Amino acid sequence: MPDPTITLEIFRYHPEQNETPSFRRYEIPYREDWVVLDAINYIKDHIDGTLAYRWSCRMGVCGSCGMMINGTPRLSCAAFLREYYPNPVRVEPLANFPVERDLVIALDDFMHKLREVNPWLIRAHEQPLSDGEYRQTPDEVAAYKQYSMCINCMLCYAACPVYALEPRFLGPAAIALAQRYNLDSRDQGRSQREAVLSSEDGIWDCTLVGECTVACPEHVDPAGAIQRAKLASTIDWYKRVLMPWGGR
Amino acid sequence: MAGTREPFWWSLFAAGGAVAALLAPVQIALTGIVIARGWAGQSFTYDRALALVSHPLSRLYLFVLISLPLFHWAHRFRFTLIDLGLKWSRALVAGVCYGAAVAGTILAALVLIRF
Amino acid sequence: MNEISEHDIIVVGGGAAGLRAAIAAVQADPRLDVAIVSKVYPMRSHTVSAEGGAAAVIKPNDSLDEHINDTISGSDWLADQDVVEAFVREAPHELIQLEHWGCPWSREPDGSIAVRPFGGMKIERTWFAADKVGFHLLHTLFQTSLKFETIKRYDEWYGTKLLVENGRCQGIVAIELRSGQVRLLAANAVILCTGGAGRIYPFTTNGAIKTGDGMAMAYRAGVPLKDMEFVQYHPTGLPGTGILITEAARGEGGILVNKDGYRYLQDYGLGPPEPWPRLRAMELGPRDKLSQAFVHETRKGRTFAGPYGDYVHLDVRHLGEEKINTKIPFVRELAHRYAGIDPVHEPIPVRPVVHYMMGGVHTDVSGATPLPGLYAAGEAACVSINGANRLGSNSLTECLVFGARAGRHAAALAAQHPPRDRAALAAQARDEASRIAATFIRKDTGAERVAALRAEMTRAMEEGTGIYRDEASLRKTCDVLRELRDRFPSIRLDDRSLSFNTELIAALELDFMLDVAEAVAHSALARTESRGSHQRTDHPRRDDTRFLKHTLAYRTDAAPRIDYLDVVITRWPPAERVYGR
Amino acid sequence: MTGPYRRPVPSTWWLHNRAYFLFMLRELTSVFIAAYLILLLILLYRLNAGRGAYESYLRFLGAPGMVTFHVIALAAALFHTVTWFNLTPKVLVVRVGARRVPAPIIAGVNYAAWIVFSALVAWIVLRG
Repeated sequence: MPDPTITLEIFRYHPEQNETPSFRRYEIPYREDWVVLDAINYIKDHIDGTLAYRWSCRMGVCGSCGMMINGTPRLSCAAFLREYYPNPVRVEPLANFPVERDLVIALDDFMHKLREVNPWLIRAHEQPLSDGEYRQTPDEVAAYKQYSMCINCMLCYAACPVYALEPRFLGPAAIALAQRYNLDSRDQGRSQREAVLSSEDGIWDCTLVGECTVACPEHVDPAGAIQRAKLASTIDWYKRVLMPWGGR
Repeated sequence: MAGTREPFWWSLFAAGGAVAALLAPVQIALTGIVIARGWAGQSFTYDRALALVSHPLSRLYLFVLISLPLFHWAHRFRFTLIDLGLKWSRALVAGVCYGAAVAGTILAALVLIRF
Repeated sequence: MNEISEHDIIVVGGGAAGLRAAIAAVQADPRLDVAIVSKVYPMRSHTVSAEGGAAAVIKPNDSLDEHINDTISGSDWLADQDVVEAFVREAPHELIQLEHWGCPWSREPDGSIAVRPFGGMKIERTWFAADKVGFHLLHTLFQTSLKFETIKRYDEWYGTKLLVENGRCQGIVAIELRSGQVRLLAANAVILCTGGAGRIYPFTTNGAIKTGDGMAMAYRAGVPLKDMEFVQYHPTGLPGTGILITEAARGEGGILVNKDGYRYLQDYGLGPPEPWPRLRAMELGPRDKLSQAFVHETRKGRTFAGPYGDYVHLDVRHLGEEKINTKIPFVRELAHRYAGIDPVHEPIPVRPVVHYMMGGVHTDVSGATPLPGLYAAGEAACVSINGANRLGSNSLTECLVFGARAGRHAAALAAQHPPRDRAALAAQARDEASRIAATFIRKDTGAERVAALRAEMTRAMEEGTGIYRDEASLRKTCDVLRELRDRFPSIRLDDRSLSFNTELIAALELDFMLDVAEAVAHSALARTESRGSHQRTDHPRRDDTRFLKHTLAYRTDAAPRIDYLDVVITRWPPAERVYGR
Repeated sequence: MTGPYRRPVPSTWWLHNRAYFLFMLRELTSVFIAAYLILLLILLYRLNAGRGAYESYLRFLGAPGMVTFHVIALAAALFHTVTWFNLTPKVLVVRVGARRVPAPIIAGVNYAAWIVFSALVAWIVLRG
């Protein structure tokens, strides 16, 4: 019996050579313990050195290797061929991003938005290091820990139709990260982040499709983060309107 | 600035969604199916209905039931139109949708106040 | 070469050491303009994969001397003791700094920092954030770095060459991946924070990006690589993938058993076995000893045989689901996804795997290399605190302490710098651009493939420079590496385009790795003793009279030239490494 | 050199993926609920206008087309109820110490309230 094989249909686009993308089929050996990334590495090493894609840790934490696999945003290092075999696997760059080349997407937009939300601890008064750590109980850590797990893999943006339609939308990961700091008991910068979160392309654009949360490999639940941000913003808004003298 | 009013619309949307989720099924089943098909017997004759609706608490209930879910509709419909590609005037889309909900709310108030 | 980008300091590499260096530099002197040049977006750097923790003295039952002691004996007395002292002293400060920047360290019920035990340490002092410590540390640093507007980033720019002019390092040449253009980046000081080179081996916990670029660039610029023969095998990697199962699994109480269910470490001077982990004993012995014990166990036929080589069992079942979920959730996730087992109910198959290079670019305690203007920090550097064997959880702290030091010293140097000779730098950069074009892009001859040469290199490294080495195996590896070096110019790329040419980058990485691999093999060949992670079966004893020294490998056109440098011994004279008792 | 390639988003994007389609259905339930509320408002108006107006409107509501509409609207409303309750835990995060109250419990409280309210409304309206 011949060794089993599997077919990968891979999105190809080269800015120097193509106006539009095309798909190229590769037939490669099938191994039960291979992930899609292994298959792509096999193609790169043995069949076609021109295929461009990003990868590094191949253990689901560096966030480099996100791709659309049969239409679903996945980390290619965590998507096993056996989930698809014997059917062909269709591999495309993450949806909703401009394609640099082949499976490589342009990240500039996210990198800009990441900075926009002031993703660092903001304090009114810095305690000197010699005074030791800021105290934070395990309960207080648990309050934001989930939102700190984002690996910036961009699967949530690829899953988000709001971002597809309105690229200015701040998007799931950036908002979740803002919430991560907002909910951190050591942080005092919520009002600074509010301006960005509540801006025209901030949290209010989200229609809670919820697919970001489904796509997230780290269980961050960006959809939940955005809804919580909306609720918090709304409570603030009513406080301001109904009690303008209340200050903050 | 429109952005700053979003929390207001969202709060009405959220309240309307909750009211609709809790009450719309039973209301539709009652007035749209049970009563309309005449399965309710004598419980919803003109006299009984008038008596029931005239109670101030009933009217308050009906006002909330009609108004808030209209804002819920307005909010969702506004974004659905944008999702379907109506991007040319986001402000206008919002104005028409919320405007309709405001109009519905005023009509409801006018009708209910006269009982 | 139409444009020169000029900065005061260029940091090459955006992992923990690079980000810490950049922040330290701009904090030391806010007028400075600092650039981070990284071949990947900083949050993809391999720091992200570190799992178990970062060591620093914070608890009242601990002391600086204990941490120094553990580090020096762990190093098999090859660490410079003045450097270790500086490291241990500054470590708590750096980890508290990370805490102040938002790192979600795990806590005690009273809100103070929690610590866990780690291998080779007498007192528990490993700070942790569950078992994704490197990830949290990296993202905290990266996000904090965004706050500083004077830090400019060149994301996905691949450094190919250091520019040395008038005896000073004055910048780098780098390829912008997006456009494929070769660019000149000039600076008064360059800090190499490019990480290790685990990818010279076939079976490694290291990500694809760990190709020793910075080590090789410094080596080519005449800077020696120090102690390269010391390559750390982590005792617990998943067979096949080499995915790391953190030492924290043992720190929390996991045990290692052979196929008979026997805790074999007691046979190798690490016992006696006790039901619960004892510090500096059994499963909490140092990584070199544990990896070596595995090899002996295999020779006795007491390990399991699997499709990806022999393995033993790491058993954490007795910790219970609750503890596994709170302390080592990532271990559970990885074992489930990549080994198909749930550690709550089944033991995890593990085997030793290449994990860390103790060696690196030779620097002093400030991170300065012998080349003025050039600094190095993190795994790319050898300062040296790790000696012949690094203790688990010292490396993340090392990135912070020496990243910060290198950043501060580079800032001081960059602030008072004579004018640069732009024309000379531009000429060098043009030459580099032509070299890359001529060797890879505008060449249609040759039949060697990058992947094939790389596979031969990694196989030779595994066969000759594994956990146990001898002269014959090392000589053979040196010969293979030389042959590969000769064949390298015959590489022919499928991809001759510019934009995002990852095959070109892979070829350049291989070029660098061959240099690093040669330094490892020749350093190992020359050291005819056994110490820490360097175990020569033909020279099984430690030899302090001849080899209480650092190896320095200098690049030549032929084999590397090997030289030695005395180890700095202050208060801790060499002694026997004792574990288990 | 053509630069980065931008893939077009067709206006039928929501038909290409089951999750997006269900999302669109969820959003459109609000149209049915709103339409029903308008019919209800008219019912109240006719009730206010007098017996004749009211009874003729009831006959109008009893027509097969209107009943069909209400059956569809009921299905839409139920879909809205289910999706709304299941999403509530995303907005309302209740913590007891380090633990978050599990989503099924928060959703479950909603369903319990829904049963109570529905029964109460039905009882008030139909008890006569």
